[in-house]
Amino acid sequence: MAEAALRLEQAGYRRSALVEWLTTVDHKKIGILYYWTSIVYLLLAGFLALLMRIQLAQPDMNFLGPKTYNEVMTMHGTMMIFAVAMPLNAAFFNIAVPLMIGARDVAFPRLNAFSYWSFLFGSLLMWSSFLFGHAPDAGWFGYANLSSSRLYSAGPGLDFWDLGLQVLGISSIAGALNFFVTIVNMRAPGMSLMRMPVYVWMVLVTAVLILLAFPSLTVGLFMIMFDRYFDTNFFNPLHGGDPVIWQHLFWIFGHPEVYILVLPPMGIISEILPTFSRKPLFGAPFVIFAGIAIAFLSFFVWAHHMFTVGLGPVPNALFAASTMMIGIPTGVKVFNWLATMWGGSIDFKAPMKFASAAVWLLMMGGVTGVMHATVPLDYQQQDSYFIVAHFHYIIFGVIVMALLGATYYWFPKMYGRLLDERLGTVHFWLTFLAMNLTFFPMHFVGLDGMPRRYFTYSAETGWGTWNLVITIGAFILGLSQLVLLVNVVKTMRQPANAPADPWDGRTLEWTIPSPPPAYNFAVIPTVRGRDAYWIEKYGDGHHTVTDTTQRRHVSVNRDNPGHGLPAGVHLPKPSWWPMIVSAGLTAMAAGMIMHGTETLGPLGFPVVGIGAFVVFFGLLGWHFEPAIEHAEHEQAHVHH
Amino acid sequence: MHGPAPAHAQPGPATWIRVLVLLTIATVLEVLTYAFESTLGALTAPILILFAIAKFVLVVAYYMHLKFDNRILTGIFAWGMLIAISIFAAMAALYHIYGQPLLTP
Amino acid sequence: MQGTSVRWRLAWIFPLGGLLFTSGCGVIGGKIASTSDPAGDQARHIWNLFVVPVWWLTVAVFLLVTVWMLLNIIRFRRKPGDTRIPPQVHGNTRLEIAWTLIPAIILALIAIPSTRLIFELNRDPGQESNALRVEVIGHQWWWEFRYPEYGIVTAGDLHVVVDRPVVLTITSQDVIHSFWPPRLAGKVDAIPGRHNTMVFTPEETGVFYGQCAELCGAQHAHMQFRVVVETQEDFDAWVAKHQRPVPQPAAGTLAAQGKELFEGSAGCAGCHSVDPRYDPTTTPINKTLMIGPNLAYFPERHTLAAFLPNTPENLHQWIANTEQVKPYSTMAEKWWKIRAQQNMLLTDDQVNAIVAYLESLR
Amino acid sequence: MSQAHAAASHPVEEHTTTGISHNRLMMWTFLASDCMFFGSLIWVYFAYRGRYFEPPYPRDLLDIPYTSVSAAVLLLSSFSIVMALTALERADMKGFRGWLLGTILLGALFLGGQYYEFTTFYHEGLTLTSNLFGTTFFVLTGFHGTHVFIGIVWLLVQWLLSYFGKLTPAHVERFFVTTLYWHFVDIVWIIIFMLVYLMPY
Ligand code: HEA
Ligand code: HEA
Ligand code: HEC
Ligand code: CUA
Ligand SMILES: [Cu+2]
Repeated sequence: MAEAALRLEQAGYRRSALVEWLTTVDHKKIGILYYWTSIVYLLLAGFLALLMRIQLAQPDMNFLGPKTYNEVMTMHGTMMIFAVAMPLNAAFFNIAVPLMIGARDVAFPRLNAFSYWSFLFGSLLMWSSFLFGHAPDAGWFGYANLSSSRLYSAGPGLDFWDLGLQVLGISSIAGALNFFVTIVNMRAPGMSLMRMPVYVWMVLVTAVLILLAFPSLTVGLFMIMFDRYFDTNFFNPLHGGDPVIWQHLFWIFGHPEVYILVLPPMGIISEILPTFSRKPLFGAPFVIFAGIAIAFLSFFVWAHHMFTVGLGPVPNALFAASTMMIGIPTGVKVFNWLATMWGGSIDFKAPMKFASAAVWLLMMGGVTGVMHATVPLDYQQQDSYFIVAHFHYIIFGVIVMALLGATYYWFPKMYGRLLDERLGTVHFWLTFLAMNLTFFPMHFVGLDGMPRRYFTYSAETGWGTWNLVITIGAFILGLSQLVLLVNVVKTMRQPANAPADPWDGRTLEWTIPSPPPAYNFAVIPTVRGRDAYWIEKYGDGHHTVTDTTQRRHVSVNRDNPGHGLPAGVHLPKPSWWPMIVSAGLTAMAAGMIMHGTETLGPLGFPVVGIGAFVVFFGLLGWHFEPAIEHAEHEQAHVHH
Repeated sequence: MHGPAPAHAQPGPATWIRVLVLLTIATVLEVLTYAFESTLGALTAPILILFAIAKFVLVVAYYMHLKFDNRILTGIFAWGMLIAISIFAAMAALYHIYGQPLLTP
Repeated sequence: MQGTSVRWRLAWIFPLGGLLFTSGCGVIGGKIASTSDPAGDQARHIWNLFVVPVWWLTVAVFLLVTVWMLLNIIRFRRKPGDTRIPPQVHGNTRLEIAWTLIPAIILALIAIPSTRLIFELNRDPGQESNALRVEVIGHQWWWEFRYPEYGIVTAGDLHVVVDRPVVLTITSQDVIHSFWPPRLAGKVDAIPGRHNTMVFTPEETGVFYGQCAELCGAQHAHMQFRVVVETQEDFDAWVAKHQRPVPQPAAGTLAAQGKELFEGSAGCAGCHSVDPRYDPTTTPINKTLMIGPNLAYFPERHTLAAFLPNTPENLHQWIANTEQVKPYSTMAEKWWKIRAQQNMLLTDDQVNAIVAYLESLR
Repeated sequence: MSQAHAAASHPVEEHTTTGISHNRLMMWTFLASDCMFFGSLIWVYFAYRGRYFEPPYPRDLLDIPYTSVSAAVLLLSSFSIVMALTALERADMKGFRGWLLGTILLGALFLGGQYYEFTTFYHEGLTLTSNLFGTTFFVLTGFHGTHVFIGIVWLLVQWLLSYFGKLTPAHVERFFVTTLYWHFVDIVWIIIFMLVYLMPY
């Protein structure tokens, strides 16, 4: 805080804390904004899941109507993917990546803020659909022509979905560009690609996936928008349009998307396991190449979501083969992680519990993935609860678990405090047991023929028993998350006295204080190997010491206390423009939604126009505003 | 090979004009190919594609400086193109080789 | 401290043991929609492939990862105060290759029989075989079945012959649906503008449950059908019956009143036909016959409005209270609600008459 | 678009790992991503190619000589912008402004041509809704036109800035990045021209 105040003073600004958060371009703060926004959304979207679970607890329940159920289901899926899993990942990109590569910030700090605000506004736009009584209801992949024709989805629900996703997509692409450039261009001296921490690698790969996958979604969403607003024929069978085109566009995006979600958590696992096992990641180059292989393959498997569409036996067989191939690099990762633990000295602190459970759960969700890839089996499993089981095992089991692990792991770097270990243990066990209780029986009802997206079912189907179990599990799971909140509240009341390196870490973020000063590194470190910090502490592979007591005391990269910014450090200036441009963009989307309604229709295009105007002048303002303090000003201060 | 070459080590207007001439010739030939479609028959499509690729490469390599710039940039762009083209090819196969006929409205 | 860590170790065993136990104890099956209880060749082939090799290979992978993880947890847990740094093993290329190859082999063991089955399941027995050909058309939210060979059309119940292959040509009139009779076969999407085929041979007589498996709007969950698998004789009788017009109610009966209402002021005939016959040459699969399901011989169907048991009471409810029984359905939106607005809902007596009429269509 | 603008920050002595400026790296990465954008549009156009059940059909509408000229105009603009870049590198501000203005005018000419083409087609009965050709054609070429439009606005801003000393030879890297975008829009048209206009049915 002291540095921040100093920095502001130096820049000639005096701003309140609120203004500081609104205008921040500091990756650490943006990371925290991302983090809490997505955690709130996790609770909200989880709350929607609980509503669904009440409705499905027993046959013929009458809690949510069919339409409401579909809205709740669609918003649960859409928000969990786009407003929880993706931004929660982005939170840790921001919190950890610049620190791990020894950088003072990301390449484009204001663009980073723009990504956050677009995410916030885009997701709020989508959530607001509930307020207008028309939430999207065509499922998270909004299959055309149910989604693309006002005949089958009247009202603005799908417009909220379509345009909200466009805004979120822009946010993701901007973020991916930023992190791609940051990682390629801002590594500390000596950090060659093969010395980069595996997490950073996975973020890099993820950025590439986002950049190449999202445009396909953007195009598809535009087509749905044109069909809905201008009566085009993209998905209109009456003029020869083929709704299956949307499925291709969506899954060309959608399949890489699931790896966009899971690769960074895999990177997190690859950081946590070595740290708590006191061993380097086993076969790190293999793990990295496996990540790249998964990313590459993921572009050529999309039709495995479409096995029942009738593409023909040859395409089905080819896509099945390419899909199964993904199991091989994923297996490499799993086995390397197990081998990392093997022979280690494993300290099962909370992050480690979450990470090792995630490894096991990845296997659990992965093997059912291979079953879906077996086309004939998928004829039975597609769109059944077996699929729901598969992806919750991975999405909750790997992504959410690993990100919860990351929360415990990097909390010192966020707030300078360590979360309570005992509560962490309780949180882990409740979550782990409840998630299995919730999602495992879904395999049973799935094999017993229960289709997904059913708002109810009759007693004669015999699905009632397991559904009750699932519902009970879901409630326990939901309540377990409150333990985390309690833990955070409790911890935040304690002084921020976490050591710089609480876990005996291996990478650069542990060389600087917790929380790091505004400029991260007073002196940019020089990197001599993948486990850059570990090597400094305990020597490289050949001269390793055998006991932590023999640790070499490399001085923690402390800042020069009380003297403000270290000489020569330029910090980016806070800025309103990113938020203004995002607001303009969101206004354009909102105007488009209004255009589709009866009551606000005439206002629609004017609002779009105003939004475009704001975007244009916002960009101009952005352009003219100096990104950092003027050099002379800076100089004067430093020579003070 | 080229190393991190700064933007300055580039050829000047003479090269730009030469490239422009080549681009113009290619365009003229393209349109001619189109005009003689009936004579060329099945050759038309490959010829057209060839000319388009030639023009594409000229602009990218010279006007966009990829030839003189850091190889990383070529790699990035080539991967984007590669993925886009492979998906395009897969889609073409799905729709034109394996696709069953759609119903006529 | 010691206590916690022991508990930690043991606790792993409960979920794992529990999961293995439950999955081993036949918690699935014996239900009307269970895929583990096949009654048709396609479902049987699929289930067999699921059990051997997929399930057993999965168990192998499961055990490998689980046991290794448990060993890691138990053997290499750090003792309190242990400051030892274990040997810094960076990798082992031979092991890496091994665990690249082993999954590849496992996957090949799955892929080979799977690919064979893909082609087998997609084989059309050919025009000259004795296969029964039926057109399946999805509507929001009911299924229409046309028999072009016999020129008959029905809804809700698909009649097929035991041990005789059926070739279904599947499409949709509005949005995408998916046709899924779990005990007989997998699912095939019904897509407007496309036609898909499904081939299977039912192997047991009986009435089998089927449902829509692709989200198709509000009442997606209420889009069931039944597959009636019967002997050739029963099927022939069924066809013969449907090639005849429905019986006329005797004059003066309640049913006759119902007929008048049905064709007249109640406005049913605008959307429903009671003639089971149609002309396949003028109405190919993607041309609509009627907005609503064909009601010929309606009392013989198993479901009403694609989810309710077909009883006269439910029928009464349906006509009197369409909006409550199946909100958002076309009949509720385009008939019941409009009549409700105009205060033209049928009286109880009128509904009784119509029910009597429909019940007479046997 | 917006990202591209964001790239235009003030010149900073930046040290980068690869020696490539952040802006240049980002623009190339963005263009790689844009390949997928146009790739998707183009394959949808192709998947529907020939599935046109109602007139007007492309063969009755497309005017190849006309479009050849506008394709040449766009190619020419690529040349003029690279000349502008060279002028800027040589600190020849007059030449820079001239070539840049030329580029803007060529771009505008192209857009005007497209406007004329669209209205002609419209009068001959081709609309967004008339058939799949109308739908896919207008959307594909329209998105390209939008890219051109954004490019023109961007160039115009830079042209104006050059009069206020906000775009000087010191900003050559920033202008270079703009030219990348502009060339990309041109090469996309090379592909569209070949696939949509010239490719036989
Ligand atoms: C982030 C999440 C994520 C991840 C990582 C995966 C990973 C995989 N997924 Fe999953 N998937 C989803 C999220 C994810 N999926 C979602 C959300 C859906 C539903 C979308 C919707 O319809 O709404 C879905 C649906 C889905 C389908 C479509 C089903 C259908 O709708 O019909 C298929 C089909 O092939 C599939 C396959 C796979 C495979 C083969 C993997 C593989 O990558 C898994 C690889 C991992 C392993 C195999 C385990 C570890 C390996 C070993 C221990 C080695 C030894 C193992 C073997 C030899 C088997 N997935
Ligand atoms: C990140 C992704 C993610 C996550 C974490 C989850 C988490 C959960 N999901 Fe989700 N789910 C999806 C992604 C995800 N899901 C997707 C993509 C679909 C497909 C949608 C579609 O078909 O289109 C889906 C579909 C889906 C279905 C199928 C619906 C259907 O097909 O009809 C079900 C059914 O049980 C379900 C249940 C759950 C449950 C019980 C959880 C639990 O983990 C949730 C646990 C709960 C909490 C963590 C919240 C705690 C909250 C409180 C304690 C209350 C606080 C109160 C307030 C804030 C007011 N999900
Ligand atoms: C606007 C068109 C329309 C009108 C008018 C209409 N119906 Fe329907 N009807 C439908 C549709 C559509 C369905 C299928 C609804 C569903 O299952 O979602 C249906 C279903 C039914 C069913 C169940 C059929 C089955 O296969 O399960 C019966 C019985 C029925 N209607 C009777 C009537 C009667 C009696 C009237 C007049 C009093 C009537 N309908 C008027 C459209 C209509
Ligand atoms: Cu029809 Cu779901
Ligand atoms: Cu997938």
